Amino acid sequence: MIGLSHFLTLSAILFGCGVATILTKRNAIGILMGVELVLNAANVNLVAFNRFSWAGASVAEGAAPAVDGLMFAMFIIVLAAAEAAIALAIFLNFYNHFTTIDIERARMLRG
Amino acid sequence: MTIGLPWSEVLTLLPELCLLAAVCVALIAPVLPPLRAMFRASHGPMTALAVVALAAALLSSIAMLGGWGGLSAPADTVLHGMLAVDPFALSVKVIIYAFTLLVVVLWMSTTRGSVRIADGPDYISLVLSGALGMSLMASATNLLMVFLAIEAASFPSYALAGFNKQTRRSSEASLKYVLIGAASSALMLYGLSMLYGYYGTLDLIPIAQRLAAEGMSAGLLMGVFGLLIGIGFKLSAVPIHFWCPDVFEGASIEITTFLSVASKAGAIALLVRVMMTLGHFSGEETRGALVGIGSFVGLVGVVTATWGNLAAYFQTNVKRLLAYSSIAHAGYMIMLAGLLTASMDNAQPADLAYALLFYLIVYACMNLGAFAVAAVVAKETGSESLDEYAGLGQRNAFLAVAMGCFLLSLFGMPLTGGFWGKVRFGFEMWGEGMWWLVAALVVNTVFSLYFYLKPIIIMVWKQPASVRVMSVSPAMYGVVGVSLLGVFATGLLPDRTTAWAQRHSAMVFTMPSQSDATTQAVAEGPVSSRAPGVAEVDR
Amino acid sequence: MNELFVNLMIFVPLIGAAGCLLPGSNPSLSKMIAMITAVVVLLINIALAMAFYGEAGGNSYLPAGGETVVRYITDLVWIESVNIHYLVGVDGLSMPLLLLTSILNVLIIAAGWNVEKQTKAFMALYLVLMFGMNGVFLSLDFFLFYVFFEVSLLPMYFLIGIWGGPRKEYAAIKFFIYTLVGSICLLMVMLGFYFLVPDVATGAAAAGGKPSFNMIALAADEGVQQAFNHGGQFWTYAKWFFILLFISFAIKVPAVPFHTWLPDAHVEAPTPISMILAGVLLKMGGYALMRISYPIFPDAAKWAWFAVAIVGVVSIVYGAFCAMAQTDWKKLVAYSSVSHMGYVILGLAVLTEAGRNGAYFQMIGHGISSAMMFFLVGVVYERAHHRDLNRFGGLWNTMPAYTGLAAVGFFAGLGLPLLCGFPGEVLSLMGTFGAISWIEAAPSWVPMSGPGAGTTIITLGVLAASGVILTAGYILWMFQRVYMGPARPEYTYSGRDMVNSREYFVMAVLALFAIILGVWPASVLGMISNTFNAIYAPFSSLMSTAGF
Amino acid sequence: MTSENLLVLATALPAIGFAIVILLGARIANEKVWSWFTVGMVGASLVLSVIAYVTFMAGDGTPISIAWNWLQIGVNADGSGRYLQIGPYVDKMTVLLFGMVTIISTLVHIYSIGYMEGDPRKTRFMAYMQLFTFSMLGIVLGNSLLQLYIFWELVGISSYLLIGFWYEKRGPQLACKKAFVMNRIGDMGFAVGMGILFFKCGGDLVLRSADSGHGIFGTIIDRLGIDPLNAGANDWWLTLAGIGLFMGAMGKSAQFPLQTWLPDAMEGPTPVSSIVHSATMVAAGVYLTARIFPLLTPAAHLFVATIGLITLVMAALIACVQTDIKKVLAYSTLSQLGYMVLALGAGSYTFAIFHLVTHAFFKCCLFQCAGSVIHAAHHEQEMTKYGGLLRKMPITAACFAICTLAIAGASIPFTDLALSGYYSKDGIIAATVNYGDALASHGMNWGKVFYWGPTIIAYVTAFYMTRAFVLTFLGKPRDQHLYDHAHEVNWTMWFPQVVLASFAVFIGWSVFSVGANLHDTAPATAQPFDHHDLEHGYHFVHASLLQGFGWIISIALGFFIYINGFAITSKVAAIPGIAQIHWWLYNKMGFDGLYDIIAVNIGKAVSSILGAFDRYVVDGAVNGAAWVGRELGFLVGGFDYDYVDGTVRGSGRAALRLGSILHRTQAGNIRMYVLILIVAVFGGLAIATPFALGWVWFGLPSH
Repeated sequence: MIGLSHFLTLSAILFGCGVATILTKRNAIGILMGVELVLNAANVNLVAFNRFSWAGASVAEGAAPAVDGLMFAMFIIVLAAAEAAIALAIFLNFYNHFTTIDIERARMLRG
Repeated sequence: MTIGLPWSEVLTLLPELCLLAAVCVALIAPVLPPLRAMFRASHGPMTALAVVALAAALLSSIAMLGGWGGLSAPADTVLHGMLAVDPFALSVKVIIYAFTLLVVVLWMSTTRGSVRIADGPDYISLVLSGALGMSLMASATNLLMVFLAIEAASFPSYALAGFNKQTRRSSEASLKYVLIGAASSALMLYGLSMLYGYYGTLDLIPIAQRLAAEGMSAGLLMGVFGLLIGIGFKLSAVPIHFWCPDVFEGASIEITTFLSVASKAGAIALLVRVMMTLGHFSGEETRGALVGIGSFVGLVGVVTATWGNLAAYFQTNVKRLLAYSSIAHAGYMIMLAGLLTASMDNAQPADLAYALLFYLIVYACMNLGAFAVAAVVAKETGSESLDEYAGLGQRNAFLAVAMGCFLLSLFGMPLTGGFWGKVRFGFEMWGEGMWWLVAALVVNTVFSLYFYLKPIIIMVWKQPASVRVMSVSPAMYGVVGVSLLGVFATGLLPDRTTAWAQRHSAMVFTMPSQSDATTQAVAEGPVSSRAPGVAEVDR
Repeated sequence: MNELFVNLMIFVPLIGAAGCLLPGSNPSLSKMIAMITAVVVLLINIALAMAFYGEAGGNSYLPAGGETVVRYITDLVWIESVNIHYLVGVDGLSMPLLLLTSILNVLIIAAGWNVEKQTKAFMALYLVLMFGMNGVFLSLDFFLFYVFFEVSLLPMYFLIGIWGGPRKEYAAIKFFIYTLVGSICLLMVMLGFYFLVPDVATGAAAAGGKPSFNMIALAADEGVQQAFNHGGQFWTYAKWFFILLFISFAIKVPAVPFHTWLPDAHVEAPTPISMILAGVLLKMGGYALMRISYPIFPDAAKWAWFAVAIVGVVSIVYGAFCAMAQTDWKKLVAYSSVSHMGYVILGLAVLTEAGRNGAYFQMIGHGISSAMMFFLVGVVYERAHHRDLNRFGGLWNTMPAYTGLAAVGFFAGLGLPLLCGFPGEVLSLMGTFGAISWIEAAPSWVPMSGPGAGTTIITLGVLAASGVILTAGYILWMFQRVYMGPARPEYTYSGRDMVNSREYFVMAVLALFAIILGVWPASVLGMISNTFNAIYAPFSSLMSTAGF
Repeated sequence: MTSENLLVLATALPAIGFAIVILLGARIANEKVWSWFTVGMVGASLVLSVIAYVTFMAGDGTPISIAWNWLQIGVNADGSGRYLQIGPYVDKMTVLLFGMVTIISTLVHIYSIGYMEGDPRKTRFMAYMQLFTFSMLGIVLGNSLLQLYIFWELVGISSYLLIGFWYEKRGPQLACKKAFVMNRIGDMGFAVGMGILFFKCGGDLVLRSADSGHGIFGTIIDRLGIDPLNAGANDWWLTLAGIGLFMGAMGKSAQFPLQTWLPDAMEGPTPVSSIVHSATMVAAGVYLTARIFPLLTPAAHLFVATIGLITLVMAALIACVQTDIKKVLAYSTLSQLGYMVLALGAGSYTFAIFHLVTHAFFKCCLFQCAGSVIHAAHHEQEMTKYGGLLRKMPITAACFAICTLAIAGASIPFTDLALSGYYSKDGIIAATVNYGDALASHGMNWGKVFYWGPTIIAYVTAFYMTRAFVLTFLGKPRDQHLYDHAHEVNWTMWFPQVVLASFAVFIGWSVFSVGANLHDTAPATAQPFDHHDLEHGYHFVHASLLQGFGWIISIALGFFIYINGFAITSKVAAIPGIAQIHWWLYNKMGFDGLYDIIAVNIGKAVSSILGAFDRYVVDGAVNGAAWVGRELGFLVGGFDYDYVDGTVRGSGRAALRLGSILHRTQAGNIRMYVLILIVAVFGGLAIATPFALGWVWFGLPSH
């Protein structure tokens, strides 16, 4: 039986992959993808918690199933898209100036 | 399942609605054929729109604070516990709106040239929506709302940091900003999901209650920590501060000004709300955990302030210098926020919030003033280097004296508002027995002297390349004058401001009652309202 | 009327400063405005002094129980939330220093008459400084005092930094940072007052249980004393506060080892600013010790007497040795200030009436003599453009009248009787010996108490007295190198380079005061004695057993 | 007018004269007018003093002490002030010394007119002399230790100004400084002694007679119940106070080991030497010791006597080999002062002061004669260049001769008729005999040195004075050029000499009862004055000095050795052994060199070490703290911005390497930023855990 712990493990693996991607990529889009992985780890967490821990609790009380976690996940997905849009626009702008999106090149501002 | 929308509560969001309306107008109006020509002609109409919207938001917040025109601050959280429109939040909003208003004036009178007229509507809508997000941060009492507010404040900021598409620095700044912002928000979300997993609710108040009742565990800590990371990013707390100097340097100066105060005001309000709520519900059993969190936050504040002050030593760019200064000031404020739960017997932590409000007012005044002078100098000389301040006293004595006053106020010289801000902090820290925070405050003040004096030294002693008199527009005199007035009004006669802050530092810690929700034809109360012990929380 | 005068003393300089900065004023007008302001303040001060000492009882005014010696009080609530008052007034402790300040102001503006660079700003800053100095001596609220203490700091910083010598920035920053560290110590004490005073203070003195910064009330209040000494533990609050205050004021005085800002500041400062720095600003430290530290923390003062006395003695001897090592004339005079102010610290430390009187007189006397010495150096420096003692010689022949006045000034610094340097030194020395009695009889927590007190005190006294030898050594060596020897052509001045009547005026007035104070020391001591008696009531039981 | 008012006026007159002359300067009159003006002022003082003398002596001789409040030390409970007081104190000694000082001062003023002829700063010189006279009279008039101290310093400064009068030359520059500083060493002791008495006597430093119940003596003897002569171990402070005060006297009277300034002080103009450094100021130490006589404990007495003995022996020996005429006289002065101090130590208050008076006249005269010779010899002071001047300067030679006899203690054998020095000096020796024998009777046999010493030195005194006289006035001229130009001085110079010489002859005669009058002021514990009471001592004197032949032997010896100049002595001085002693004595026993090493060099070394310490360590610590702060900022922040101090520059680079990791933190690299962020998140979690779980807590319980 697949339970909460499996999902949490999955999310932990996703989180680790995401962090590793953020840390290792030089390409800005790569980093963005790492961020998305971490976000999805959070999503998995939220949905899994909702399903396994809390939805049942309210059902047991005779109420409709709680959907807080699911709602949160929805918002995260939407906002992640918006974030990607802004980030990509910024990367484009960066590319216009530096003809690359290698973040190692972004070293004018320092000190 | 339907969730009812309590319309009377929506009215409490009047300031935000004003901004929202203005954003919509700014986005739609310029494409309407009858108005297109007008908006193409100059920045004037757009600026006017922004000013009107901000003024309306400001007035409505003030009205709600003062109970004018039938408006009032509700006694509970609103919108099913999503937002708290309490005096504290409203006060922070007043600060944010007034400040944004002045920033718009500053932009209009100095750096508007960097924004093409065609981009004006986008620019204004970004600024206004940024202000909207920041004001939501001040109100958020639900983790989902916290997340939304932070992102709502961040996205426009990312765009604004890179708004000046012509400069490489600007693009680099926005790149750094967005990447670090995205990473930190992702980390925050992971933490928030943990919190949800523990408590099954996203509302802060029940979370605080449960935490007080059940105590802390290492896993839960990850959740709290994630929340702190999200806020810390906006506050540029060490070690998530790296974006701050780079973005401040790269972005246009009015954006820097905006970010340095409004964004931090929202973030510190959020932090204070979180800490206060935790502190408010603490029980005897779990005091230790809260004290631990508070001490940790205080420690972060100390490190942030120290880092900011020391790193500012070698800056030669005025915006960078002020960026580090703002990091340091964020550090002081974080120190006080930590105090909210750090003390063993904080019987009335609400008494402490007024010190923060006071500080925010002063900080807004002096930072606005310093940036305004910097903007004028940058406009006149075309450079943001500190060397351009050489002989400023001879080029424009008013600017030089004003800049001196702002810097000394930032340092904390008596007779200026900055002094009272720090003294209030000191009073409260000492009063809570947190002597090490007092010591850190004092030591940091001493550290900071050096770099605040440096521009003064340059202004007074360095021989300028040219002694051409700097001309300043009346509007800028107005902005600088208002800031100066603020600095000295809070410095010479701090009583009025203190009293104002004390009157308006109250927060609500109650969820909307079941009956309120049912009158709005709600089938079920919000999820969070089922949390135990809600009804008798206010002690 | 007199209340108005007190306030005018503070605010007239500010009006003058604004006048100097008015767009229409030119350099010469600003000088006139500054001079008129200084003279007006002096006249107000004289009127105030005449009223104060002429009033019923006048000099022999002794307060009844609970009544304060301070008169012409203006008490306005300034910052209600912290109960800070705008509380100003005069008593015998502030009056002589005020008079000294007012007199020096006139002379210093005369001395700065030839400032060419940015005259308007110079005069305006000087007037702001005057505002700060008068405020320090008149304020009776601790916070107000602190504010004026700071206010006097900033103009000084710019006056040194803009009109100073080659290393002016270094000196100015050093001055600023040092005194600022002192202010921060002060601030911490203020924080402590804020929390401790309301806890236990009862009755009117503590203003209905609210925190009070009223220095007079704090000193008199029993509850406050209990609060500061609470707990029975060794490190009472009073001790911490006393130490913090002492550091703060010792920096200002300056006492070794907090003195190193002084030589630099003096060397780089322009002559008029050196004069006011040595003449008045150093006195703010001593004044503050007398006004705040000792009356409010009598027990801590007794506990700390030995350490403070050591600081005083070390300052005397160490300052004198350092002065002897200098080849820069101004630096020599600067170190002599360290040495001379050591007598102030010593006189205060020993907690005897004679010591206290000596310390106070020394402040006034040193105010005159050091200002004069710096002016004497400045007169030559303006002509010779260097201050290297080894390159001078023969000035007695080329500038005989100037040298005559110089002899008065430097011999006053040397502590020659019948000049202003002597009474202070001898009184604080006598006071030091006088301390034997109370220390012998003191409880065991007082350091060095018991039968061995005599040896300790005599050792201290001998060390302090040895200062007179060193002082004679460096002053006379300097006098020899500068004034004696055959006339030299490079120091022979004629025409416009001759010492002018403005300079003679300044020197002559200072010399006159040096002689008056030396011949008639009661002029100052009579002004302060009753105030001391009242303010130092906490020590009086201590002293009565000793017969002093 | 009562005598104290007269004396106050007499004291004030020279001060007024000084002020007038200095303030008006040469502007309104020439130096001649000013000179006679100053003579007039001091002459008026003299007249007033004489009137006061007569008035006082006509009275019953009760001392008058008037105390004026001067220096407030505190407030009594009733609001009245407590003061240190000053004011006039008049007894027979005061009026006598007033007469002496004013007479000598007047004569020296007159003498100076001639001596300083042609000096461009003559007016200033006369003004200084006025200042000195004022200060000296102030000492004599003083009723309290404080007043003594005040004028003590003032005579010091007048002495400084006068010695350094010819400040163009290096010698006077150094000598005046040395004089003042060495005096200050003594003054330090004075101040300490005063301080000890101050606290023991309840702040009252006024000298009043013991039976009045007030003042120092009254307090100590009556109130504290301590008899100085029987002071016990608990009263060690009294001994200390006495020795401290006596240190002041040692400085002023140039007693061993503070004697070296006096010979150097001869660099001043000779009139200065004649009044300041022989007759009056240096005797002030003796005067002070006499005034505090009742306070001296036996231990202090012994200390005083020892110092006096050492000084008188040492100075006399050195005087024997000096060739500078003023130096001879200076050492002679030292030696005579040693006699007085020894007398005080031995308890003979009267003879000490008596000798002070007689010595003042003949020594002043000797110096004036020497000055005349120097004047005539165009400022040549070396006796090696003199010889045979008797023929050229008969008056001067006669005066010198009389005074030489006086100092030698000459008397007509087997009679009691003699010159003044005989009375006082023989009295001193007689008193020391009593003292030495008293010591011996307490088992201290070495105490006899206290009378053998002065007795032998009495011979030596006559010898070296004869030597000076013979070398100067007799024999063949050793410098023909000098001799040819020598001439008798004008009347302003010889007239004072003659007056002084006549005083030197008769001032000791009992008909003038100087000694008897002085003895009336003596404290009860002092040794007697009467011959009969000192019978034992006088027996010894008469025996040892061969009933008055002692001076004849010495004088004859001196005459025969030196009549041919240095012919004999140069041979003797070449003998190995003696040569070294001669060299040692000639170089003043090496004290100058010793002090140069000990005091001056070490003092300068200490000051330069402390100066450097201040510069580099104390200040360096401050700069170092600033440096640390800046380096910290550098590590955290970024590029070095060098402002406060250039010293940082070099070390900045080293710090760069050290802090490269932290430095790189803000290197603009996003990956680094993110890395730090992530690391901090996990690290922060690790740190935060113990806090949050309540394991660690930083706060203090609030009170």
